[in-house]
Amino acid sequence: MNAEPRSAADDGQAGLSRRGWLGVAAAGMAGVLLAPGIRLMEIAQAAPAASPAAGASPAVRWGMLIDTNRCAPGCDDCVTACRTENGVAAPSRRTDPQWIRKIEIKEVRTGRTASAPVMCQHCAEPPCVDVCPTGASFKRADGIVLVDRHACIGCRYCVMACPYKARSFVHEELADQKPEVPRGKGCVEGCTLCVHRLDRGQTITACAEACARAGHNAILFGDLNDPDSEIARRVREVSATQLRADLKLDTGVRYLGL
Amino acid sequence: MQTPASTRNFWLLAGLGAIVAGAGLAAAHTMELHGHVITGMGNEVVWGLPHVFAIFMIVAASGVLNVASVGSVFGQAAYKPRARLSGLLCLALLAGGLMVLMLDLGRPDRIVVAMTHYNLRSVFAWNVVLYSGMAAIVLVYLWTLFEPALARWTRAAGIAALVWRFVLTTGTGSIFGFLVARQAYQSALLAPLFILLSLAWGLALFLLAQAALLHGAGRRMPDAVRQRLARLLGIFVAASLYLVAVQHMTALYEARRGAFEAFILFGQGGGGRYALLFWAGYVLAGSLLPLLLVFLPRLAGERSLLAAALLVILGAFAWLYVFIVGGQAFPLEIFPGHAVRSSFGDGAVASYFPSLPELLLGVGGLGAAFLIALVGTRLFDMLPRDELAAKGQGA
Amino acid sequence: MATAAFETPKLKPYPVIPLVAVGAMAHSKPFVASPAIQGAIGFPKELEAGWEQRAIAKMGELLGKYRSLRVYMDTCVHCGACSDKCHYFLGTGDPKNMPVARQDLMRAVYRRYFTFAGKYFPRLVGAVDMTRDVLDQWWSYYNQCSECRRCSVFCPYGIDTAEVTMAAREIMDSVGLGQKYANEIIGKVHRIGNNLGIPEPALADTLAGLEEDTKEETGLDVRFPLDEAGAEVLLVTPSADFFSEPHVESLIGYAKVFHAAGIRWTLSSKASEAGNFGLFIGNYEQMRTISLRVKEAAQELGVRRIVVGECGHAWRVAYSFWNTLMGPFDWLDQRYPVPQHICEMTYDLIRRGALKFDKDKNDDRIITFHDSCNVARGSRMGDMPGGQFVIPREIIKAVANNFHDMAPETIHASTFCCGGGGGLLTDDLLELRVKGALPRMEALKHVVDANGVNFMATICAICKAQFSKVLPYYGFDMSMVGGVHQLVSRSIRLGEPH
Amino acid sequence: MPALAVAYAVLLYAAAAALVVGVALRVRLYLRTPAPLKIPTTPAPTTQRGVALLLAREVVFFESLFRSSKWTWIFGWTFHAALLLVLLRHLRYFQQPVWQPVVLVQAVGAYAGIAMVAGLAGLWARRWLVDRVRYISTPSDHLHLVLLLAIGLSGLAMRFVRHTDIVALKAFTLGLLRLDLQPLPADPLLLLHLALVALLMAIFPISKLLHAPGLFFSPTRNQADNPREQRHLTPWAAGPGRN
Amino acid sequence: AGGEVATRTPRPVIEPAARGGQCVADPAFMRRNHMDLLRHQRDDTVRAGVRGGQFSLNACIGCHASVQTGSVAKAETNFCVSCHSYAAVKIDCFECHASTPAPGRTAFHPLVPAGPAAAGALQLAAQVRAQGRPGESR
Ligand code: HEC
Ligand code: HEC
Ligand code: HEC
Ligand code: HEM
Ligand code: HEM
Ligand code: SF4
Ligand code: SF4
Ligand code: SF4
Ligand code: SF4
Ligand code: SF4
Ligand code: SF4
Repeated sequence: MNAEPRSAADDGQAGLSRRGWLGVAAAGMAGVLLAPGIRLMEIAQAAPAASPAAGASPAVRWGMLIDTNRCAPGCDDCVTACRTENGVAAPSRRTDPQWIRKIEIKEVRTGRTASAPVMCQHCAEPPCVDVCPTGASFKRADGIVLVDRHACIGCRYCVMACPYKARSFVHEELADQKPEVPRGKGCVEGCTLCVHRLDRGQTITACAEACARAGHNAILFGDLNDPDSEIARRVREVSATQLRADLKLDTGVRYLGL
Repeated sequence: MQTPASTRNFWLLAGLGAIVAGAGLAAAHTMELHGHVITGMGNEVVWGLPHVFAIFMIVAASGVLNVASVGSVFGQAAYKPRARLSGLLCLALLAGGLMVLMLDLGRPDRIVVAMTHYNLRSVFAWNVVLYSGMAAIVLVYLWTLFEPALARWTRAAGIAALVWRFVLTTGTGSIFGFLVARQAYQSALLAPLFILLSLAWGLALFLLAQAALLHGAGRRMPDAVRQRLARLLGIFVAASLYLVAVQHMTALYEARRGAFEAFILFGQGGGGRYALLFWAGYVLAGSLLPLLLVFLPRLAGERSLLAAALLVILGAFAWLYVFIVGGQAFPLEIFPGHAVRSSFGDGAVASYFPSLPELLLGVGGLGAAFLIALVGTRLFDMLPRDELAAKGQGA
Repeated sequence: MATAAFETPKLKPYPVIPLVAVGAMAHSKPFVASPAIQGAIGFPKELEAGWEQRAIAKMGELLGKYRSLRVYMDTCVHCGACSDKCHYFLGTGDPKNMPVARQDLMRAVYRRYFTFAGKYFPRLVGAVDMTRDVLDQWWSYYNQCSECRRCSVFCPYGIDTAEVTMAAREIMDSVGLGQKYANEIIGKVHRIGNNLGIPEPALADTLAGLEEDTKEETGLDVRFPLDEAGAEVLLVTPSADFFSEPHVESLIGYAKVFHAAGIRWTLSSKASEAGNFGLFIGNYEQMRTISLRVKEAAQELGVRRIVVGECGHAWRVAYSFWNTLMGPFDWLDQRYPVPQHICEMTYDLIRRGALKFDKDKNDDRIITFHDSCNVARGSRMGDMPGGQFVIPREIIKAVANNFHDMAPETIHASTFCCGGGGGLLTDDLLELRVKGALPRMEALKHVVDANGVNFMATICAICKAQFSKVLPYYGFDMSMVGGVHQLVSRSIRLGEPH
Repeated sequence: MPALAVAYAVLLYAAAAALVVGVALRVRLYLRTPAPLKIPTTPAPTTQRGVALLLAREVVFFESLFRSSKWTWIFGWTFHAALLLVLLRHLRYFQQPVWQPVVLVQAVGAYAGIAMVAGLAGLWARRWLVDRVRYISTPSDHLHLVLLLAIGLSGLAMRFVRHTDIVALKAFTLGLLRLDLQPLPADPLLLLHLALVALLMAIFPISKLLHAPGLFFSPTRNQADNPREQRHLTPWAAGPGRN
Repeated sequence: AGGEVATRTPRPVIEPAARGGQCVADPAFMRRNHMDLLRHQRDDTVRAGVRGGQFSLNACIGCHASVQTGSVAKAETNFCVSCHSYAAVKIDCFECHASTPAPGRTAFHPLVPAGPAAAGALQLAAQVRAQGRPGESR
């Protein structure tokens, strides 16, 4: 009953380099807790070699370009799609989380109106990450800013720090989460750029997909780092703006026509 | 000597403190059980009444230690006999404040995560280091006060505490100062302002605690000492009022922040209650009235000093409420020059009504601090002994 | 040997726990009682072959008779909490004067003969055989304990080294090794009625002299009655009060209080001694017999109350043990505590307004109060715990204007022994007495310097005698010490109608 | 049934018997030994209720120790409080279903283990560092601390480094209680832990660990200060007819 | 606690994995170390985006979900709970994580197609793992 498969643990160290992400935070934990299991685990991870997602790549920077000229007033397909994808219920209360919201704006001077979805801007210099005491807010190698909800203590400092109101706090117990998108009470959450899709090898977010399906094509998703990608090309060609550009956060979500 | 009467009073007060602190714990438990829906906080005002209490206690903790510093570092004889009490109050307030902060977390069960995972870039994480460091330094400081063999280290420990205290209050101020996104906060003046406020609040609390303690022992503060402390309180209150004024003036000059200042100071665009609280609560009741009580010779006396101290503390709560809640209620400006509308409250002033659990939690923190201070004074010799000190110097 | 030259310790500005100085006091031993002294009180006359077995047998007997000894032998965890609490350790640095080490002298033997671990793994638990060498150490160090019980206050289990010391002295007496000073005194009590050996005529003479002196001072007939049948109160007081300075000043004080309150009282020539050295040598029978004299005297004189004078261990025996040893007291007036301390009586009178004082008569004195250990930790006054601390101080405050307590960690239950209690008040142990007084002297020095204190009041005959002797060693004036009723005596208003 | 399980079952039964019988005999001895005189260390409570309160304070807060030595108190109290939590946490191996309080204590239990070891380490350091305590320490004093440290460290190692099969272990311990022998996981740390625990139980009644019951029988602490109000009499010391 | 075998000595009923086959590691090892494995996998996934590792929680659920409740944590007898209530271990995983496998799609492997074929594919995968992958030297 106690024959542990230690022999298997002795070969294969393939996974080691992937642990590069282990930051200050994880290092503390890793030391004591993982000792016996680690090597075995490396093999385990190495095993399904065919996996398309060998982890987030620093070569990539995911981003979105939102064309307010194309975004239809009154349409909120992207918002609905996000909810469906991530199992977020439609907000019925002031306290309910909203990962993405539709904003109607009117220029005070000219009276010109426009509308656009606003979600986490996946800043390259994210204030939410800077302020997070436990390091639960973090930026992945591929530029996606996430909350590690196993480490989030629910202090809401990141909510204070985010200039875009992109973060919500889960104020009550949830049920029927989607297996892909665990969420729960007491933690802060926000748009994940549909990270589960990306890691699975898909290259479009639910919101962008829905917008395209509706024929608006207002949301263009892609790799900002890849000079050949459409998003990179368009960001180069048209002068896309960043929200609150004065803060110099180098957002991953850009806007056209503001 | 512990007489049956003092023992009875001790247990009565301890019971009271325990009930209040217990109510706070119960409130926190309910909050954890139901989630933060049962509080007034939401996704706009994410820090509410608990933070007002917590930050008050933490800032005052740093200020209350001033009395000890003046005695140990600057060698002022009148303050030396008060150093122990001042250290104890500092620890108690720190503990009370941290209790409230911790229990308000969305996941208080993950306290171990908070203690083992540090993001060194986070001001909040620095503060965790600052608070624990503060507690450690004050403990060492108290130790040198109680152990005659260590008396020669008192000054060194006192200086360390003094320096640490300034850093700590700067850190607390910076929690807000670093919030670049918010018009209410981003300001270099916050750090010095918090330091001045801490001196005033801390001294006010110290005066009240000392009065209670001496009253319990049937003694009085010598008049000379009282007059000095009164003057000091006045100076601190006046100086912080001045810096608050400067902070708002500079903000008024900045075009971007004009709207916010109009909101918070003059109640424009729905900021009415914050403006009222600011002027009536902080400026009038929390600053001008205490100044009168302290400086008008006609009013001089123990009672008016204590009344002034009490008012300063009320003013502190008013100011913090305006600062913390008012600052968040004002909408974020994501699209400058645009009128904005959305399902998520964009462009609208956020509403916030504190709920009972929040209030209980905050008061519970005060209760815990009270309990710690009470038990501390019972277990250790904390009473300021002016006669002994005075005689000791003469001899 | 006993009076060999030694160095008086230096007074330090604050208490410092000395480093362990092994064997520093190994030479300190009291004189051994002569066979005559031993025989007179029924102990074996001297050490004889086979004493080891007899000692162990006695230890076994005591273990069965005293739960304290039994439990204390097992319970100590060697935590060391008591290690810096004994004044003899603080004054000498000899580690065997740490209470735990003192107990261990007996515990080592106990383990060897009475426990499984000690029988089979003696080295592991530090168990030793009962040998001459061990006995010598007992002799030395069980005569360096004043049975003050300070250690028991601080021990987490309340282990009272005094109980162990008493048992050890009892065992030593039972094999013929007795202490001259204590055992000689016990003999005198049985023979003459008091510790000093003052015969009845001398006593009567002294009291008559005192009446004259007092008349001279006050112009009033303050009485010092002896053996007056039908008196309401029998006062039992240490015999030192009849002869020694400053003790006698307190005796005058008692007389004035009785006079002012109009209480008929008497002394007894049969029980002209409150002290009971049976306590010090841990011998139950001696303690009981000595106590019973008081009962007999009281019943013969037909008094209705018994009041005990200023004496520490006498009050402990009276308060804590008399009821067991010679009770029940149904033949005495139940409206008063039985027995009653003179301070309780005076305090009660003060509270009832029966006494008046001119407080300023004591204005030349800045007073502090030394809690005597047997009163502080072995008894009580009044009806609430801690009354023994409150009542004497309240009396002082009622009769004088200047009072300052010594540092809190050196008074009340934590009070330091004067250094001469427990049957050690003998000149063959002078070095020990001087060094053992160090902690009290340091505390005194502090209030002398800070508050100008010039008088230390106390309510124990041994304390008074010890301090008179030891104060000069530390550069203080010997007349700084005195009784509480000495202060009462100074300021009480007499001759007013009541 | 595997020899290992049998051996450990025998060991644990024997140790438990030694503990229970040994302590019971000692307590009986204490109970039967009279306390002839009233010797509470005053000031002491004057009523039996007060005494109960005093003892409770001694047991819960180590009040006397607090008064005498702050360092020893910090380490000693930490150790004992943590030990209590650890033992409470261990109750889960002995009951099914598990009491709710025991479930609640699980979360702190592991940290209590760390605190317990830290407290023991402090106590041991004191035995080396403070000259007075070094002087009074016997080998057995050191060994007690080492034994408890070893138990604590082997437990912590199981918790944090090399896990054991807790479900199987629980079946084993429940089996012991029900005289229904179950297999025992053969993890070296667990076997060490259990062997040391057995040793601890066996030496309890013949060592200074008797301080735990001893406190309750200490006359200076468990007597009320009322000799004047109530005549205190015990068999041999009582009046005439004494032996 | 209802989830135990009613013999003289209570033991937990551990529901066998509905899909059969073998666990991702030796059960004796899993019994002792699954928490560390999960914790490590969790950090890999969340922080580094490594998915499809062997010790994915979703994979556990996929195999161990009860046939009756479809969950690993709904009833006392369900897999995770059966042990944890016996050992008095509280886990909060299922406050956030669904305790049931994703409908129509297993989370086990992204390439596993949705639908009834999933089960078969899982079996296959398990076998492959058990026997070692062809071409890999062991
Ligand atoms: C391919 C399906 C499969 C997957 C995926 C799987 N298991 Fe298992 N697991 C099994 C089977 C089948 C058994 C029963 C083997 C046995 O009892 O010999 C088992 C046994 C176990 C046991 C031991 C139960 C006992 O009987 O004591 C544990 C614990 C366990 N699994 C945990 C996990 C965890 C945690 C994961 C996720 C990392 C996981 N399993 C993933 C199929 C799976
Ligand atoms: C407050 C919410 C929350 C709690 C509680 C929580 N998780 Fe997670 N967990 C998440 C989120 C969010 C992810 C990220 C999912 C993603 O990125 O696809 C995640 C991912 C994971 C993953 C990687 C995804 C997978 O299926 O393998 C594992 C493993 C995991 N969690 C294990 C646990 C364990 C074990 C516990 C309990 C001790 C736990 N989690 C508790 C929110 C939570
Ligand atoms: C064979 C019984 C068994 C099964 C089945 C089992 N566990 Fe556990 N698990 C345990 C035990 C026992 C512990 C506690 C170990 C300890 O206390 O040191 C534990 C601990 C844990 C922990 C760590 C908890 C903590 O607070 O440290 C996690 C997370 C966990 N299990 C997750 C799971 C999940 C998820 C499943 C279901 C897929 C599962 N376990 C199934 C026996 C089991
Ligand atoms: C009623 C329960 C108990 C009480 C009140 C109690 C109290 C104390 C106290 C006051 C001390 C002295 C201070 C110290 O050194 O820590 C002590 C020491 C000690 N206790 Fe306990 N205890 C209890 C139960 C136990 C138990 C159950 C154990 C072991 C299983 C234990 C083990 C120890 C040890 C080993 C020491 C000695 C520490 C040293 O060597 O310094 N105690 N105890
Ligand atoms: C028969 C009795 C005992 C059994 C079966 C037992 C078993 C165990 C087990 C299995 C663990 C590992 C816990 C985990 O991995 O979560 C453990 C831990 C531990 N044990 Fe024991 N133990 C026993 C008695 C004791 C005793 C008497 C002590 C203390 C004197 C003790 C002290 C510890 C400590 C400190 C830990 C680590 C902290 C913790 O997990 O709580 N154990 N024990
Ligand atoms: S789906 Fe497209 S068009 Fe519709 S709101 Fe979203 S971005 Fe605009
Ligand atoms: S938009 Fe807000 S939440 Fe998102 S990365 Fe930027 S600061 Fe963080
Ligand atoms: S709420 Fe969570 S993610 Fe946000 S700052 Fe606090 S710990 Fe970090
Ligand atoms: S990227 Fe995904 S998570 Fe983010 S808003 Fe769009 S659908 Fe929602
Ligand atoms: S009773 Fe007094 S003299 Fe004796 S050991 Fe204890 S403290 Fe020292
Ligand atoms: S304090 Fe008590 S238990 Fe500790 S060493 Fe001294 S006598 Fe022993």
